[in-house]
Amino acid sequence: MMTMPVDMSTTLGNAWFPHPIFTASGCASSGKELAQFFDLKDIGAVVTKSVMNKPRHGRPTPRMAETPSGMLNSIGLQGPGIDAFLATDVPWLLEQKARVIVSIAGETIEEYSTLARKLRSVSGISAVEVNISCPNVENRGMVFACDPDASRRVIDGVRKAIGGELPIIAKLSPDVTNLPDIAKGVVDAGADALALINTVLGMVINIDTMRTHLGGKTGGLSGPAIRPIAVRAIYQVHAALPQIPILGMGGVASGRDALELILAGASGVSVGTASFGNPSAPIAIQNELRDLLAQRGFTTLKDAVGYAHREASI
Amino acid sequence: MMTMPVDMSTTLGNAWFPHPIFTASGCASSGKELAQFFDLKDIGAVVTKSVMNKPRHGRPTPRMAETPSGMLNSIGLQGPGIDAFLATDVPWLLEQKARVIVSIAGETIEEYSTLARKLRSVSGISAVEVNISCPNVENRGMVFACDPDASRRVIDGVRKAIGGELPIIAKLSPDVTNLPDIAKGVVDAGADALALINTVLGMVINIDTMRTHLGGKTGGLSGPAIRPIAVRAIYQVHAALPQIPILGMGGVASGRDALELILAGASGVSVGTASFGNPSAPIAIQNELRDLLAQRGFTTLKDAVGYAHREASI
Amino acid sequence: MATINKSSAQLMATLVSNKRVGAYHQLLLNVGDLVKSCKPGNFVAIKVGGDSSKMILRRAFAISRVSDISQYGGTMELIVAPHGSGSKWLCSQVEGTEIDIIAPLGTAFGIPTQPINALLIGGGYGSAPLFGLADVLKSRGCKVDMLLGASIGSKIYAPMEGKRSVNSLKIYTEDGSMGETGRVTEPLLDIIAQRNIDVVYSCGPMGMLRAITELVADSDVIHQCAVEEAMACGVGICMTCVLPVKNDDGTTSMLRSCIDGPVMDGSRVRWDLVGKVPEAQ
Amino acid sequence: MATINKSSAQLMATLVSNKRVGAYHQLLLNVGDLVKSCKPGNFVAIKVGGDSSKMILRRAFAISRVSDISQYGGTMELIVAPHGSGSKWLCSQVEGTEIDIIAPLGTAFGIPTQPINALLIGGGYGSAPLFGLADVLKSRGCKVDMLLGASIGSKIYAPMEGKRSVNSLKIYTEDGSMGETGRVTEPLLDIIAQRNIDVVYSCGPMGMLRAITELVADSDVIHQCAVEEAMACGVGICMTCVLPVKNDDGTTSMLRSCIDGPVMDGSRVRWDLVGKVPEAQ
Ligand SMILES: Cc1cc2nc3c(=O)[nH]c(=O)nc-3n(C[C@H](O)[C@H](O)[C@H](O)COP(=O)(O)OP(=O)(O)OC[C@H]3O[C@@H](n4cnc5c(N)ncnc54)[C@H](O)[C@@H]3O)c2cc1C
Ligand SMILES: Cc1cc2nc3c(=O)[nH]c(=O)nc-3n(C[C@H](O)[C@H](O)[C@H](O)COP(=O)(O)OP(=O)(O)OC[C@H]3O[C@@H](n4cnc5c(N)ncnc54)[C@H](O)[C@@H]3O)c2cc1C
Ligand SMILES: Cc1cc2nc3c(=O)[nH]c(=O)nc-3n(C[C@H](O)[C@H](O)[C@H](O)COP(=O)(O)O)c2cc1C
Ligand SMILES: Cc1cc2nc3c(=O)[nH]c(=O)nc-3n(C[C@H](O)[C@H](O)[C@H](O)COP(=O)(O)O)c2cc1C
Ligand code: FES
Ligand code: FES
Repeated sequence: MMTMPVDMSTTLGNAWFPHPIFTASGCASSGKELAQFFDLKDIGAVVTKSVMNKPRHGRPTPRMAETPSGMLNSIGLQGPGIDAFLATDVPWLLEQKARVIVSIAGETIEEYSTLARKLRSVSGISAVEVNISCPNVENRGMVFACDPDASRRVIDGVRKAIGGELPIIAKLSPDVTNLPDIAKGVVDAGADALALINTVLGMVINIDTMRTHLGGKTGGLSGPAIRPIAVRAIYQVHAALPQIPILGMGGVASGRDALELILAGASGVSVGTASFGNPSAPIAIQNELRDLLAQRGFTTLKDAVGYAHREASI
Repeated sequence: MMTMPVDMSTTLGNAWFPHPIFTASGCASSGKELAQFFDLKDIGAVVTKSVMNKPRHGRPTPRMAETPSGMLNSIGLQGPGIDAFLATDVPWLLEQKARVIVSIAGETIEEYSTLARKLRSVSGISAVEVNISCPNVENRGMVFACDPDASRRVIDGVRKAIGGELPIIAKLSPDVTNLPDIAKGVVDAGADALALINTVLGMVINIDTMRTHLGGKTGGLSGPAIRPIAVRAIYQVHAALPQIPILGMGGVASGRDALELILAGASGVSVGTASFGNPSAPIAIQNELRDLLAQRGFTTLKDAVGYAHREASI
Repeated sequence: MATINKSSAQLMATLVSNKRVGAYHQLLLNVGDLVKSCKPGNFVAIKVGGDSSKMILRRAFAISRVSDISQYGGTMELIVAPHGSGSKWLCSQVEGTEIDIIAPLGTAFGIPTQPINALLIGGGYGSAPLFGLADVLKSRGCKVDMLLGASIGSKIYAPMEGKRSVNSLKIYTEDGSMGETGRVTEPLLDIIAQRNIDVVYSCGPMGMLRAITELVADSDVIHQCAVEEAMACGVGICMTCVLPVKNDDGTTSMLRSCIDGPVMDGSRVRWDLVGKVPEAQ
Repeated sequence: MATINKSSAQLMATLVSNKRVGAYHQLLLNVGDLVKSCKPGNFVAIKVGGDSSKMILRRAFAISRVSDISQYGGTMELIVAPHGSGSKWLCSQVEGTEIDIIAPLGTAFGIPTQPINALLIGGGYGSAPLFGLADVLKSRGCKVDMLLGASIGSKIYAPMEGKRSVNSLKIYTEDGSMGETGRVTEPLLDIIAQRNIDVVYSCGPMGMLRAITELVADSDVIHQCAVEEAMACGVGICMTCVLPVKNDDGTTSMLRSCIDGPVMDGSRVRWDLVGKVPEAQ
């Protein structure tokens, strides 16, 4: 079939990306591991695993359980700490000419600000993703993203520490009663874009040991099982905040799935769990997406963003 | 393998059931349709489709979309209204010697009370399940189950209208920030038991029409995809309210799955979506569950309820 | 005891043959004595994708015809279009595979007690159940004419043996690649008039069924159509497959096309409201 | 450019043979030139369940041995225990099926530059990679003894050809149904002393690897073990497969067993902390 070329570029805040598919935080480590399977610069950006201020061991094993069309993980933010990360991982990615979105996570509002301050001076980064689905040690371990006030304060702190340049993408949890409300709060506090959705809280019980299967008891549900939840979340938030770009994610495993999220309102799409089954998934999905857009007569990806919200013509 | 017989009986409030597997509301219509596939009196009870005060057409088609290991539905509570329901469906079920749990739904707190009053005089019913995952027309369509105060007031109204006899099972939605909180509220208001979980809000976009696939735009996600969410919800609520019996549901398709929910804290298990793929699923699951319990040395189902919460012996 | 689904059973049926026929696959399932309760218009619900499938719902297919005298014992024939992942899986199964089925389900075409003039209209794979129906009508002394339509010739299903049981067969394709160019609805009124048609039996896309209903609305012709709505359960317990149907008192009910259908009286279906909701009751 | 997974590729490999061997299935995959980069200890990650599977993660299997001279071209042998739904699916595939694999993955057993005395210990299907290893060690002039253990005889995997490449083979089963009754760890210290063992290579259940590590802890014997942790990705991107491993400075790191393993130095693994978390760093 003859199809027109499609302009696949996209923007998140003031960051421009030549391609619309991204890795998902925590599903690409820091990029090196995937470089054997595709050229990292051929996708929108590598979103790195959420990094904290200090090095961290994470949660005990077992850390994963496969579930129907999905999986639970409880990694617990194992990582080298921001200093080692900035010293080794970021320079390597930039050397590959990959675009980089750094994901940060903290246990206190102050930790997020500290991380932001350290990022401020690093050049070459495209954006910072603020993963606020972390337990707030100062408030009985309640996840920041489940508390409108705490969410807002995290983003406010990051905005102040990081200055006006680097776009802030606030990554939200779907485990809330009123997602558009949380979204509005973080946008008011200075987020330029939103990442939707983080994993859904779940649990598996091992029927042999008759105890919770994961070392950390609960885990985050990801993969195709949660895609309908992601589509709904993106649709709801895009309806409430049509000007705010969304980095969509949740169960995307094919170009068809990526298109679904884009029609719902995502400007870019992260591929997470699908990379575990197929390490070249991001690039394969990007190619499929291009074909699907072309078949539907789109000449630029941007025209498809949020298309499902338009009134159907009669 | 030689195994001991297992006492499979269970209780929800003061209602006793000889068997622990139930149909799920909305997934067995009013029972007649399944009678060809198994004897309705051989399972714990038939939980009937949520009935409203007046007859109702429900939502436009398409009303369903299959999703990976799950499905979305948007039926919109189509039904004959409580009067026709009590006149024809309940007597038929009682004639079959099936136990009956009537599920009710309303758009106002007053409607729930009206339904409860009508039920009060009906004999032979084992319990009433109050489905509070309905839009509250008096409060901008916000789902009752997502609002702690509205949830409490619905149950309070039902308790007062129905008197002290019939056990009230409050059915909760997982789409909330703090499920144990909602659970505590409805228990304080007079619920004897809790049904967990209703469907998870989701959406599918048809990539051909490029619009939402369901006539009602959003739909409820059910099936194996959501089982890890159900297990987590049951575990959380059982931990917070260990005395309150839970009717567990969400993605149960085998005896193994039913056991998982029971270990997490469910006293009984409803089978919903699995009946669509296999109309004799409830009875098949019940038989598998009995074998699994026997293999693990349980002589009564009750001993397995919430077992995953016990400290592992070393 | 059961009043609904009362002759249906769930069983494992052996796939005894799988042949490509044009754009479709003709599948033959060994279902034993079950053939005795299958009537033209009934459908079968099939589990797809195997044991570890992410597809959790059955797929519905019209029973094209049953036979009690084949070399395999009682067999059921299906005509399946490889459409999405479930039907493609089914079409890719090899002979010998055990297929999990529930059948027969739904209503059947009404068979007249008098020898009448019948016109059978099929769109695409919708012709499948019409050949079995033609056999029954013929055996009752009816005159049976048939009209088949599709977008392209490969989507016309009209087996050799089938042609024997009809008095005439006319084929229409939109691209003219087989038979006449056009749609089955074009010659409809002429044929009805010329051949004194009493009953139209139809099966095919909803748009075709609606058009036929509208064309025969002002006549005495009875229109029995087999509708096709997305079904989650096929046995009446999920309420996803509903259609707006007129009651005697003029009100409209949302009826389940799996148990109150698929065969319905075309003049009762409120085609204008399909995909909408009637005014509040 | 890539430094991690650097010789691995994703490809469709034809299953050329599937034979039951005791409790296991011996699978032979045609992988072409890929055999050249496979080393004893490496593993393969396999997609299971077909196109519409609800299983979204690959399954890891040790590469038992590769051959470049078989009638099928380059082949890779796997020994698979039908355990859960994924491995059972794999064991049920018929010859000719195309299997989606990523290989070779992970670290390999270290091969000494000197001819040493090696003891290879396998538990259950853990013996699979040891025969390929034995070939390589033999070709380097090493003396190779082997100890295999399992709960029951049918879980001992010890192919005829394999036995040729070892100087001695001793089998232990817990129920005594094959070889001696007992566990491989019982005769271990005696054998090490009698045969002047320099290096122990092991593969099997984590409990066995731990017990071996503890037994040789006070000796000069080097212990290379292939660990087995639940893996979601197999390529280093998910962090689910971690093990606590001692660093030179005495601290402990959670290392990925898919890229820093599966072959690890047994004395470095903090077996006491497996399933726990080290003190905060
Ligand atoms: C009473 C009845 C009789 C039918 N007879 C035939 C027949 O004889 N031959 C034939 O080829 N097809 C027939 N169909 C259509 C057939 O059921 C669908 O093509 C099939 O379900 C599509 O499944 P899929 O997995 O291939 O497609 P997908 O699009 O992947 O299916 C996704 C979901 O939507 C449902 N769905 C999608 N399209 C349809 C549809 N057209 N009708 C009902 N459900 C749908 C599926 O059941 C499934 O749950 C019939 C449908 C009904 C209701
Ligand atoms: C490096 C390595 C080498 C292995 N070599 C072999 C081999 O040569 N032969 C063999 O039979 N098996 C081997 N295994 C174990 C094999 O991976 C598991 O038996 C298999 O993954 C189980 O999948 P399932 O679907 O059958 O079971 P399920 O229990 O249904 O699997 C559910 C999930 O848990 C994971 N899982 C379950 N058990 C294990 C396990 N023991 N190890 C890792 N992941 C697990 C699966 O990958 C899957 O994601 C090896 C494992 C690893 C990590
Ligand atoms: C193993 C694993 C680790 C993850 N780690 C992180 C993380 O560190 N930070 C974060 O913001 N999200 C993390 N996520 C969430 C993903 O980025 C993504 O939001 C989610 O998995 C949904 O997308 P998917 O279904 O494509 O995986 C993790 C997910 C998985 C499966
Ligand atoms: C088609 C359909 C209709 C449903 N209708 C109702 C209903 O009327 N009332 C109710 O409380 N729950 C209803 N539910 C929710 C189920 O009772 C159950 O809580 C949910 O589907 C999760 O269980 P499952 O995964 O086993 O289906 C419905 C679910 C489905 C799939
Ligand atoms: S398909 Fe479920 S009621 Fe008709
Ligand atoms: S299995 Fe994913 S990092 Fe090792």
